[in-house]
Amino acid sequence: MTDKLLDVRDLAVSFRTDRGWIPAVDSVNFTLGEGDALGIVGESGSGKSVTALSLLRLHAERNTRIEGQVLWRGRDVLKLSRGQLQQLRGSEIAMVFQDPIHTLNPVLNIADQIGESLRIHQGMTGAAARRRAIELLDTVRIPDAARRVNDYPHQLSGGQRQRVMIAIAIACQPKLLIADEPTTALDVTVQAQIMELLRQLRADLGMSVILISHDLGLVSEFADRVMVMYAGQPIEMAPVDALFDLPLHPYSDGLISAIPDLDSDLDRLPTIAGSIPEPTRRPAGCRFAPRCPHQKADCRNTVLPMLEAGGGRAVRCTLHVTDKRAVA
Amino acid sequence: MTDATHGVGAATPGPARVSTNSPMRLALRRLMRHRSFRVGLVMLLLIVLLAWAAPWITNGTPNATSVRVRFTPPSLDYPFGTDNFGRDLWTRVVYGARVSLWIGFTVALLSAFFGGIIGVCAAWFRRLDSLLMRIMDALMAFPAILLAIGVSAVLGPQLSSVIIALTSAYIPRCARMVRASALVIREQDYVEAARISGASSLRIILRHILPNCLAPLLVTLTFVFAYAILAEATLSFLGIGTPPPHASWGNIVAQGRDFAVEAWWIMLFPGLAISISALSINLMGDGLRDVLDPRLKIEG
Amino acid sequence: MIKLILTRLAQAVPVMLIVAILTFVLMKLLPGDPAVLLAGEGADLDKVDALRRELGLDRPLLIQLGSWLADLARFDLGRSLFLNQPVAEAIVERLPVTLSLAMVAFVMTIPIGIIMGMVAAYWRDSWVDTAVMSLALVGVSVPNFWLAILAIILFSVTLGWLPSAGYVPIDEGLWLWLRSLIMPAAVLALFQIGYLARMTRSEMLEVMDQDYVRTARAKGVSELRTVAKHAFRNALVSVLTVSGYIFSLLVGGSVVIEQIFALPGIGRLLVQAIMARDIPVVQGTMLFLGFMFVAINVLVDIFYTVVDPRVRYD
Amino acid sequence: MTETIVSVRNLTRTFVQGGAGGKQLLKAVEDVSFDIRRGETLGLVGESGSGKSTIGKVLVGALPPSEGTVDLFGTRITPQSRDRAWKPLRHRVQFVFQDPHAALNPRMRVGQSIAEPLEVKGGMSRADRHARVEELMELVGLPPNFLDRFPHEFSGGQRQRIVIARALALNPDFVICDEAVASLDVSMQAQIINLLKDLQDRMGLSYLFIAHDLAVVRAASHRIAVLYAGQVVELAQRSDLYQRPLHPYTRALLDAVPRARKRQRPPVLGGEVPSLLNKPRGCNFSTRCPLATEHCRQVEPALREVEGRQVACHLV
Repeated sequence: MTDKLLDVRDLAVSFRTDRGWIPAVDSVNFTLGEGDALGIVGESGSGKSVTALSLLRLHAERNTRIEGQVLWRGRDVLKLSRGQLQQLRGSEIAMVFQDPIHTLNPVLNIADQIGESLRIHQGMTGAAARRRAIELLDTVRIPDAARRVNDYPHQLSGGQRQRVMIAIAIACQPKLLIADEPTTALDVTVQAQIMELLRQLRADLGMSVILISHDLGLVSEFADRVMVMYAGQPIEMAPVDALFDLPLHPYSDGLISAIPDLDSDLDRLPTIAGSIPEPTRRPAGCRFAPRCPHQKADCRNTVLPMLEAGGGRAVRCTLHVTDKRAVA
Repeated sequence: MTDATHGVGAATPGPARVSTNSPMRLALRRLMRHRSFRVGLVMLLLIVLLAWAAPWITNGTPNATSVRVRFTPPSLDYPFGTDNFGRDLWTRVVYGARVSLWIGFTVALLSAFFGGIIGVCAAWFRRLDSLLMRIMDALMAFPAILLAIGVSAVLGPQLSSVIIALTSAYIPRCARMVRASALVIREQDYVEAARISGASSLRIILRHILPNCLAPLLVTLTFVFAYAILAEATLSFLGIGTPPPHASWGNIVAQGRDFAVEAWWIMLFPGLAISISALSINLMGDGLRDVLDPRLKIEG
Repeated sequence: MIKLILTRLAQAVPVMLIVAILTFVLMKLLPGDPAVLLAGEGADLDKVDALRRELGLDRPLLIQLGSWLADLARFDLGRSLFLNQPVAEAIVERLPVTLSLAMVAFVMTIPIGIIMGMVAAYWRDSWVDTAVMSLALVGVSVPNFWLAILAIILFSVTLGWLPSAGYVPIDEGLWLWLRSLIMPAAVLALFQIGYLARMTRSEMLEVMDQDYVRTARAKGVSELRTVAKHAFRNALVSVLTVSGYIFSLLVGGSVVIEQIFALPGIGRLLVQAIMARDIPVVQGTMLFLGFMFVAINVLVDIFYTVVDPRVRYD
Repeated sequence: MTETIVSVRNLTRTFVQGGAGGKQLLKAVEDVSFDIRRGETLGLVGESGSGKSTIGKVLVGALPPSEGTVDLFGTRITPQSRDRAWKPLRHRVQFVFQDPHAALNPRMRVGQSIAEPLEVKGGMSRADRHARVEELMELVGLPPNFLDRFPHEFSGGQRQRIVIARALALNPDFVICDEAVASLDVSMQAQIINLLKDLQDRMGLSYLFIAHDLAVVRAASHRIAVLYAGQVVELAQRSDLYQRPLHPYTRALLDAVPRARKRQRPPVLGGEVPSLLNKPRGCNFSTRCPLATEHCRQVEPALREVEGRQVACHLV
């Protein structure tokens, strides 16, 4: 790995509710190099989206507490002033969200919404930003860009809206693109189109990508490394192929086998018993212990760090790890 | 049960107990934590308490005149002073609370009741919808106070006509609110499920639509309560509301208006009473809306 | 879009008809026989009967309604029983006063209400929010007739800055006109300012929770611009809808305010007519106001169509 | 061969689109036919706008058909059928919704929700109903003492179990599952699919399993119909369909599913589903089909029997 672009250390996020602070995510550590593609996978409540939004401090500030460090090229994003943060957002780090129906402003036209970041970050004039917006629409393959640029979001299909969202994100050629469930609201064939587009843009622009998804298959087709999250913590980090060859954490294992297979006629699917614990009722030790088929006596009360597992892998479980060393 | 238990451990059987976490209870608990709701509630309770205790804390005769003590400024004997007939204003304002709160509350309740029925019917029986809603539109075309003035003029100055006038002004507002909620609820899957099971319209309305409309209706009702107190006072002030000699805050102000400079206390205290009551109920309404239905938009 | 506007206009017709019928029925229920009232106390029965025939009150109700509606179509609202002039004329004479009052109040309400709401939303949950919203709450809780009297005592009697009553037409000088209206309009506006501020705030808070506001932030748009452009443009649609409604409320509220400040407007006309049981005037005034409100609603709807691209292009 | 319990023939469902402006007819479902046998699961797979949910709604009586007929247990439903025709069918056909959160009345205890169909049908004492509800809770794998709780106290997977319990209350023969696992997490999905299969084995249920996820449909169904723009393009046994898809759309759909360690990345299907208001003249898929010929663009292919399955394509 070359230079560290992003280095997240002990990130923890909690939200204020009317019953006090509730922890959403903790003990998140990972790094990202230039040109890397990292996938973050987890089920609902795993904290994957919370993690993603924290990288740019996009949670409502009033009722969010973020601890730890998010080092972007050495500078801690969590300590930046508002102005510095705004300079970073959209220019160096950009984001694509789920559900393009709600992520585009319904009363502004496409030209305005794409052009805005160009005007802010690159000081473009209205006319220049508009010309660039048309080019960007071309780049994300929206036909008839010169005309569509005047459209409003509701005039576009779901797939097209997500393309516009991507155009907005890549407008300033960011170094890092964070894509949070970018295709979840879309049909399978459109999903394939969008992922293909992201793949090409990543190659063309040389940007790093963090792809967040609940779909392990989707992530595995796109990312080099995968971080699996469960109940607010990363529990396994591994290169994609290695993860599928031998998942080290029982949860990763269960998750992979629970995905219905497209290639065989199974009559009963393997399952993980029980359900994900609520953030307020997470077990003290290993959070997966109550559902784990391999649980041992001390699992429920031992708090484990991520353990070094060789081959660039780390796991929060002792099952397959002999030499118990925490990741540095 | 003080702390709330959310979610249930999956297949592990829980303790054999009846759940106490009904949505209503949860809402109530959150309500009690809501600052402005608590403040409003305490204020209103205090006013209600005073009104209830009127015979014991006042001289008990709001209409007793006494020429000797006309225009007495506030003093220990007469905390709010006396008016041009020498009537004790403290007594009149406290008894006035009975009239104002009673009218306001009755109006709110009746409007919510009839508005609720009309709203649910319009939402469920689609054929009635456009007729009912055009009538409501026509009534809504008039600002509430104007409609109330018109109806009140027709019915003459009596307590009941004030109630009818204000109720007819607020029914359309409640109806619109309930209809909007009911239209959303009727599209919910649980209504579809009931229909698939062959449930009758009446059953669906009573068991599914109405209970789920209650929250927005309650919020609306609270605001109508506050508006109605203001509107009753306005009508009484204009001389087409609560008829004298009933002490109503509005007509005490009207009466004090002519002596506003020399005997400012006559109009000051009832006006404050109106403001404080409306304020406390509005505070409660804000709390209810925040907890029950934050997206609700109230039309005044 | 033109089609949509025409549809809205067409929908307004039945509402207006219902308003007209409602007004008619209401007035028929009014106690007191106009003929008796007009003939005066102790007039003999023949004279009353003659008057009744003259006024057409002996005909069946439906016929009366029909002829009333027919008159309406010719803008004929009948004659006042006491003012010795046609009702329409009486209304037109007083209309400028009421409209002036409502307009001045409206011009105060809209910017102040919106700015208060936005300020509170921007500094949500801070002391600024609490302060601004407390003011707004007081605005919607204090009865305006009471406030009017307090204002007169303070500004007219004690300080002597503003006239306590009366209306000066605009052609006698813009300043004099404004001076005669500023206090009544401010008192009238207070409730609506509070209402609009509360509504703008909750609308803004709702919009600021939307995903597209997060998108704007993720683009690096400054907080102020996010609120002023992305959030406010969306909130504006509902705020505008409410504005028309607020104008109606201001006209309605002028009934009370005109009474206190002795402004010779429609509201005062109405209250006096009610007191005197001048049925044609009550009927005519209510109807006129009703039509005006329906018209305002239609205008708002059409405006809404123009402002919201989601409606505009469909 | 077991008896056929559901038989759909030439089902068409149109909707009127647009209000004051020009009214347009939208054909959500066009000329669809299929059978379902006792104890069988028919999967209905398609993307948004394929008409799959509309078919489910017609089969449960929430929407009347515009054209064509539906035979359920020998009762024929036609476009002219009134609500009354459904009366004897109500307890035999039930429905499981996509979003278990919206499918349960938040103000009713789950026990009441499950008991509702029993109450509506009547003829059962309160005690019997209670016993039946407990039995149903157990059947779907929930502790019976949970029945006094409210929906918000359950997780998504548990709520879906409750919805299933309610659907089974009247001992139906046929259950329509409309995206029943789509809103659930992977681990919950597998649990619910297994539950549905267990119930099928035990009670001899037939399912219409509507979903957009091909892998889920494969796991849940015996036979599968692929829908595109309101029409069936291919209907086959599951192993046939997945191992050797014949219709180019089926193939594209399978290729588009992301999965781990795919050997090579198949070409991505371009374009989007045509507007149902403005369908192409020939084959609906011709605008996106990599193999489309001029013939395809001009002439609509009929659904025909090929190698023991049905396909609507000129090219097979």
